[in-house]
Amino acid sequence: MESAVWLRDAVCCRGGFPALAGVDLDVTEGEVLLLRGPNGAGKTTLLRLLAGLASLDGGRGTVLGCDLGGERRELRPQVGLLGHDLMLYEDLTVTENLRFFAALAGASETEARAALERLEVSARLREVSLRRLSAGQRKRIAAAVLAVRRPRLWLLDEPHAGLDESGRAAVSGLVRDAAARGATVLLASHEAPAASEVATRTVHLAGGIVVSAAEAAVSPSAEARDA
Amino acid sequence: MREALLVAAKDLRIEMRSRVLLFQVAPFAVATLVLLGFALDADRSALRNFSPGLFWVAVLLTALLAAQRSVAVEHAGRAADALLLSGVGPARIFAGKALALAAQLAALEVGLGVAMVVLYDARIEHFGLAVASAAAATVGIAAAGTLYGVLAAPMGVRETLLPVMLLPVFAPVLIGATRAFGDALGTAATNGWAWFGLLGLFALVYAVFGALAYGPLLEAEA
Amino acid sequence: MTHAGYIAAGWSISAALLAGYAAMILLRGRRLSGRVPPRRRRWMTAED
Amino acid sequence: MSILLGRSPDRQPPGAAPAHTGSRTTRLLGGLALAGLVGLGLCAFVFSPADSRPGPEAGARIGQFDAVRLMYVHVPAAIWTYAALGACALASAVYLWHRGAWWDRLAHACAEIGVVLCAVTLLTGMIWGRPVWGTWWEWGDVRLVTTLVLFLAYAGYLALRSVPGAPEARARRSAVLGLGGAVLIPIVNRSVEWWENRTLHQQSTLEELRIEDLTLFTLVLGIFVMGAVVLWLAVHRFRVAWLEAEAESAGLQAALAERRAEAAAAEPGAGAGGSGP
Repeated sequence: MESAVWLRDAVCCRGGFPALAGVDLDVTEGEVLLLRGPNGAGKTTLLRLLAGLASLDGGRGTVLGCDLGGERRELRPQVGLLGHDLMLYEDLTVTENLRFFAALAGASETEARAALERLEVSARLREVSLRRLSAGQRKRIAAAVLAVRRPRLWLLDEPHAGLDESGRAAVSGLVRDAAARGATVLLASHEAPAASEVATRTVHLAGGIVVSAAEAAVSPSAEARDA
Repeated sequence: MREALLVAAKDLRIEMRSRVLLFQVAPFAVATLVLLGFALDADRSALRNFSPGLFWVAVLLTALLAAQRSVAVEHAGRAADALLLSGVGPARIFAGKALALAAQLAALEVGLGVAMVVLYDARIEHFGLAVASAAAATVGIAAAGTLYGVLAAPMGVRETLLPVMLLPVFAPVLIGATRAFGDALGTAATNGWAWFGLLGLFALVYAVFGALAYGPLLEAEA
Repeated sequence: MTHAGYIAAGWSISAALLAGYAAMILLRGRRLSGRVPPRRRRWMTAED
Repeated sequence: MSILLGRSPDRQPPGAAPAHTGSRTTRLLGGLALAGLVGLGLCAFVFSPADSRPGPEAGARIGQFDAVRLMYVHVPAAIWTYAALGACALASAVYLWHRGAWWDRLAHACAEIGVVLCAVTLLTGMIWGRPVWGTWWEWGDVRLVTTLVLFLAYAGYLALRSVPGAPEARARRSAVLGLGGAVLIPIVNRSVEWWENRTLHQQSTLEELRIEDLTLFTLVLGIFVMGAVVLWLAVHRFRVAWLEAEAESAGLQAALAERRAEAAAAEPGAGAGGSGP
């Protein structure tokens, strides 16, 4: 199977601090990988590195066939990142945000609307500026933007944090859909039950390196793929 | 081009919603004009004679704030990352942001122009020259402002660093635009169209330079 | 000599600026050398 | 003296890395520059004549008189200011093209030297202008004003460089700014022509002085001597920049080792934990 992520001794600094201190990681295409580790382990930096938003300060790496040294510009449009910062415009309404990013991604208006439906964003909220939404509601919008862009690699940083039951279910559903379409998913999460039910494998990070990689004991989607 | 227009429209829409320029920057610009009037002792003929220079000083100070705002819009909530991930070419992002900034500056200049006529008793004798040189200057200011704005963007010292870097670059614009307006307002005997040429050259140079340099800068931020 | 004061001022200010700057560079070089392992204290491969 | 020559109390075994930025080359260069400075001083104050020639009225003498001796600093400093800042812009351009850390450091060294020389140029210019033009500062003179603008622009460049951050990101930003500042250099020259009717500056100082042979010789000597000084400064400054980067990366290596130790401490626990609860 094609390799989606290939990192060897990857070092990545944030503000002079080596957040990643030599990560080795292999992810094959179609995997749903759960990243675990204590706060400050380097999960967020790893996801930003894989999104092409942080530069590699040591080691080597390839993501979706793009070299992290010189081909990050080719990589980025194929990657979707849902982070702590939602990367949306606070002053625009929900629809305007979605329409803008859909237009840049070449997606249609219908797809944008479908994504909002999928994330169960009520029609009442759609013409409201983002500033007036709660954190959980905003996260749904960010997830909808992600869905519209249909990336090949999904990088989710604590996607369940701050969401209510239906929001968690919607995000988990989104991840399953993506995996079913053959996309690769990396998600960092402390919320073990919600995350591990979709994950096929778990990787532990600590002190900026991968300390252990284990197959998930039982995983429905892994069985489905192996079959 | 379509993407550049999308980015520009997005910036203008954000301004329409937030009204930061209208309610914060525009009053600042007018207040600057008023203070400059106080500084010159409200001598009517002196004010009229200096009106081109005072006008452009006010415009440049205003442009600093507008450029900062244009960058701040992208950095709140890391929307700049989303633009990067969208795969839009950096030259197009630059064009879009500069276009939006130019449009906002043009609107501010119209307001300031009216204030100048009212407060300083300025008389616009050559309207075409005034509009043309203002347009050229605005494009130059917007291009330089967008480029240097992103230079200072990611650091915690944006408010202090941006003026230090940008104001020296604005110096030729101030000289050229003041002289061109001097001709247009009949306060200086120079060839205003020649200065318009200089402003156009500046605009062209910084537009091309900005379009080329924006990519490495965005990469540097990532 | 005409303008002796100006000439003295001009030359001495220039000398002071350049000498001060030179001294600053040298001192900084020495201080930094201590923080860099000797192996990496090379500017070009073929320096004396 | 020994500081200027870069000679250190080094008692190290041969081949060991020096604890300073000097080398045989720079000592030679420094010696040459010092000898040149002595020669320049002699030429400027002893051998070369004051600028004085018959005026339009009989018996009257006009000219800069002894103030011309300031030119032997001012003109070389001005020339090397533009050379250094031009070199900074060039190195910045090459950096944006090829991404070599070498070019980034060169640009930094050149900019800093250029700013110092620019200060020398402006100060000597003002000190010369006071007796000759009768004013410290002349707004009508474009070369003066634009040199000041250039000074401010590259002071801004140094301000940007002083902001801490990831070395590569800083290098890219600085390169763009260094190149952008160079756009001002041609505008300097253009505006001199444009504002000609308002300028006090001589079309060319060399022409106006109605150069005596020795005056010209001293001026050219000044340019060469200043060149040696600038080269000496540039070599040392470049090496300091190099050391700065190395010190930074040495600090990074230490942080990296610390970080890995943190990971090693965490490993047993995480390994035993397996996947999930």
